[in-house]
Amino acid sequence: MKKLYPDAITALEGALRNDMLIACGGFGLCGIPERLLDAVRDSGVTGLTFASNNAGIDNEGIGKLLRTRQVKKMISSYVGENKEFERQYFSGELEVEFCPQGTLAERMRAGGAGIPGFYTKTGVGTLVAEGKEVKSFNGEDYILERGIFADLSLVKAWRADTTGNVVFRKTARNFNQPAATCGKVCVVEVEEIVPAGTLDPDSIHLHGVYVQRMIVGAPYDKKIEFRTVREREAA
Amino acid sequence: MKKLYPDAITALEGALRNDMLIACGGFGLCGIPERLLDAVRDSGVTGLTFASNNAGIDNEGIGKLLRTRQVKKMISSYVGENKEFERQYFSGELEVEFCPQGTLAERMRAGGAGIPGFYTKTGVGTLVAEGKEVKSFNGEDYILERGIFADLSLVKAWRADTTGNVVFRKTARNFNQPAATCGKVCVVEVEEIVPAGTLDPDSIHLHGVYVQRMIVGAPYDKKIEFRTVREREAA
Amino acid sequence: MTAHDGLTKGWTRDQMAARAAQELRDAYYVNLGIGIPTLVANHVPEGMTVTLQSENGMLGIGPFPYDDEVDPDLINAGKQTISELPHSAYFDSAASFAMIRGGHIDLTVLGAMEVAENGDIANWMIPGKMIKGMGGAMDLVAGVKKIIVVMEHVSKDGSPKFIPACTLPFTGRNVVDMIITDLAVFQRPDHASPFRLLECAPGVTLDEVKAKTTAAFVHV
Amino acid sequence: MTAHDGLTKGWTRDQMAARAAQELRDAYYVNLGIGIPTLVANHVPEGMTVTLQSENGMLGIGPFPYDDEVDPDLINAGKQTISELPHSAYFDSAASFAMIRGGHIDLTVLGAMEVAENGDIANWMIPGKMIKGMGGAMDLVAGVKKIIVVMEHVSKDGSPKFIPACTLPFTGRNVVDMIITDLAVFQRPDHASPFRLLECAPGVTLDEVKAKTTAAFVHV
Repeated sequence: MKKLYPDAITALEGALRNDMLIACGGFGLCGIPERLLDAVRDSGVTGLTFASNNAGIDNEGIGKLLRTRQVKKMISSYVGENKEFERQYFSGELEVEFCPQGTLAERMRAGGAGIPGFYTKTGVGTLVAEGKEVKSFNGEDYILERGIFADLSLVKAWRADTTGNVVFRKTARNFNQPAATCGKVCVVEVEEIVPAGTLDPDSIHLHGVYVQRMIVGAPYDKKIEFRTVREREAA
Repeated sequence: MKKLYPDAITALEGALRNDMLIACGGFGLCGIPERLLDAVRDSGVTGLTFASNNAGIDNEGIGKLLRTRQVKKMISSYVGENKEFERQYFSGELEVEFCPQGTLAERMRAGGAGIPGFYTKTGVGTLVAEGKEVKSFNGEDYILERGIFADLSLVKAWRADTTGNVVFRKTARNFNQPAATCGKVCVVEVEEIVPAGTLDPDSIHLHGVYVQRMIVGAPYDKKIEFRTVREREAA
Repeated sequence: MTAHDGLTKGWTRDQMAARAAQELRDAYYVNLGIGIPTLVANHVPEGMTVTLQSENGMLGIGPFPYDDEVDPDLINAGKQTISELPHSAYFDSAASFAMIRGGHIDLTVLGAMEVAENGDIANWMIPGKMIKGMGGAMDLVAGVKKIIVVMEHVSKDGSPKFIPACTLPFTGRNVVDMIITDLAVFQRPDHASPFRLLECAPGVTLDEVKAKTTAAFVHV
Repeated sequence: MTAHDGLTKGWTRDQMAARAAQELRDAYYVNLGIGIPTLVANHVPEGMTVTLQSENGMLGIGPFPYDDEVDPDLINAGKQTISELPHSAYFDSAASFAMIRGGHIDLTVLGAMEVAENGDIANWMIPGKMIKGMGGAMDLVAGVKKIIVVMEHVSKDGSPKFIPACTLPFTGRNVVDMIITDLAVFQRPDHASPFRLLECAPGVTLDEVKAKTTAAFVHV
């Protein structure tokens, strides 16, 4: 059982093809699989659909793949702060399926859990409900949302053991956990690989059963979208 | 914000009433909320429905409440190893809704997550599917299962901080996490309370938002259903 | 110096946030939207424990970090760097919205473009303009127990924002419980009742509120 | 001494488990049922890494513990005490069945009362007798990628168990991929194909298998 690959390009070998659906972790620029997205860009595959909360910003994250016109469609909850996205969206080059953030996370989790559909109150009576089945439970309306079954999951994590047990760090966990579970193949980039037995068995966020391939992507130059600080009080 | 109560009876004050639905953690005798179940028994409430994977064994766990005839109905996946259960079941005193183990866990999780219904392949074409809606997704049949919305959750955990962040230990986690999320009120008994800041913030299994009341139930005399061991090789 | 010096009337942004903070209760779990709602965190009454949820996966949001403590892995839903508190804890996005959708968050404070007299809210999309997406707003208004909208009473062109029916695409239908503007506070006890004018900001009269509101509301 | 000494024929329970173990592949995640299936763990081929899942919330099941290591918080789905391995990890029941239902477990080995020629399986209930419940069996047969049934070829009264159609209540419909009995092995490449007799146990003839099987199956 060898899950560790030497680099992102090798780890994605045989896992990429045109017009595929990729589930991608990250919230804004926090916890995005940078190395893997770079390798997807370098592979030249096109017509991609991304299920990802955001679309990156100009030239960061999925934004890099927008610039190279490799993305056909985004399934996202928030796509602001991205000029190239805006241009392609208005010119009709890029399709967008807006999905409420919690519904998107649950759709990924559902896909990973073998649940093709679930009912939610989120979006009832809004544009999001258009074309979706409505069902009443205890007198209240809910809409049917579909599980996302992706061809590939791209995930950024903090540490993993050699068997693929993974832990995330702080709010960089976000969509990485549910995205990891819903792909036929899940590739994870981590900051550090540790021997089996190092991580606390009660504290694994993503279990080895979900992880087919891993790379160490360090060192990371983690970008910050909005750096907000407070002043230290004078002593 | 005071979540810690001096004992189980106090912690359940105002939370018990006849004919209520209780979601209860535990798998077999592993990770069952012993102190809270004792207090429910002592309270004398009757007509209870329990959503719980098992029904305890004779005079252990929910088995204690069967003996006192406080239970009207079990929603469970496995109820073996319990003579009194068998007697009440055959005499028609006790109603049982058999629910596949994974469906039961997911129904609790769904209830906690505000999802009134989800589709699963589990049980399609079996007795479990009787009376349930069937829907086809990509040419395959799935049945509609309902979220469990309980009046009360009874949970056994290992440690909690004073704000209600909870961790479980090994396989004693089982149904305790999903059961905790689906009750209007969740009461947790733990082996130890620690100050806020003690537990690793990346490794909380059940977050304070779900926990309304806690007690320390230690010391525990944890029972084992089947003690299986191996011989140590001679040196 | 106060804002009610006779020259200005109504509430400032910070005063609106302070008014919203009066709705907090001890042990509440609260999600605050971007903008004025974020300011509510500065007005948590003394001695009250309120835990802030960030939908990107955190309970127990701390203040902005000191410059040397900034951590790119630690941001709020507005993508701003934040800090940790002793009881803070992290989780994934599916778990986060399980809390929200499941009704475990007591209160959310959100901005809005429009609120209708029946409690509908529109705050995510202006047709013809760039659509950024609803983020977590639709989940929040569908799942949180109490929904407070904090917004200017009228838009920049002076047109009312509390109106008979939303003209913009909905974020949620019949979900708003309370509206706090720079001029007044409206509340309703349940989703079958009309909004009632609860109070006017200092220096603001009922007539002025009526003049700037096209929504029907009850008042004494 | 072997079991094929001319006095006995067919496979022992342990040999059936060993035969099932031949279906393991490196890096497989596997769930083993109670009884004979549990014995499969003793026959994992040398040099192969197979991770055992226990549906009560564990990946990486270790052997029974030494007497002084028994831990009431560490049991398998059969409620037996077990031990931990270096890569073991725990999770809750909802997460456990998300793995199972979601198709992330490669293989499960289960016992059965009956298997039908179309892949239906019955293994949880005999009407009129005490019903203990299906536990996780329905979830396993619905979700795991490959389903192997290990069972005696005939029941105690000599009646076939691999039959045209199940007479007992179903655990799953059209789900079984392979059947290993004490007499023979049957397999099918997909759920639209009939079962094919793959091999007979030593000393067992095709005629004997035919005589003890009422299900239709393909053979050379």
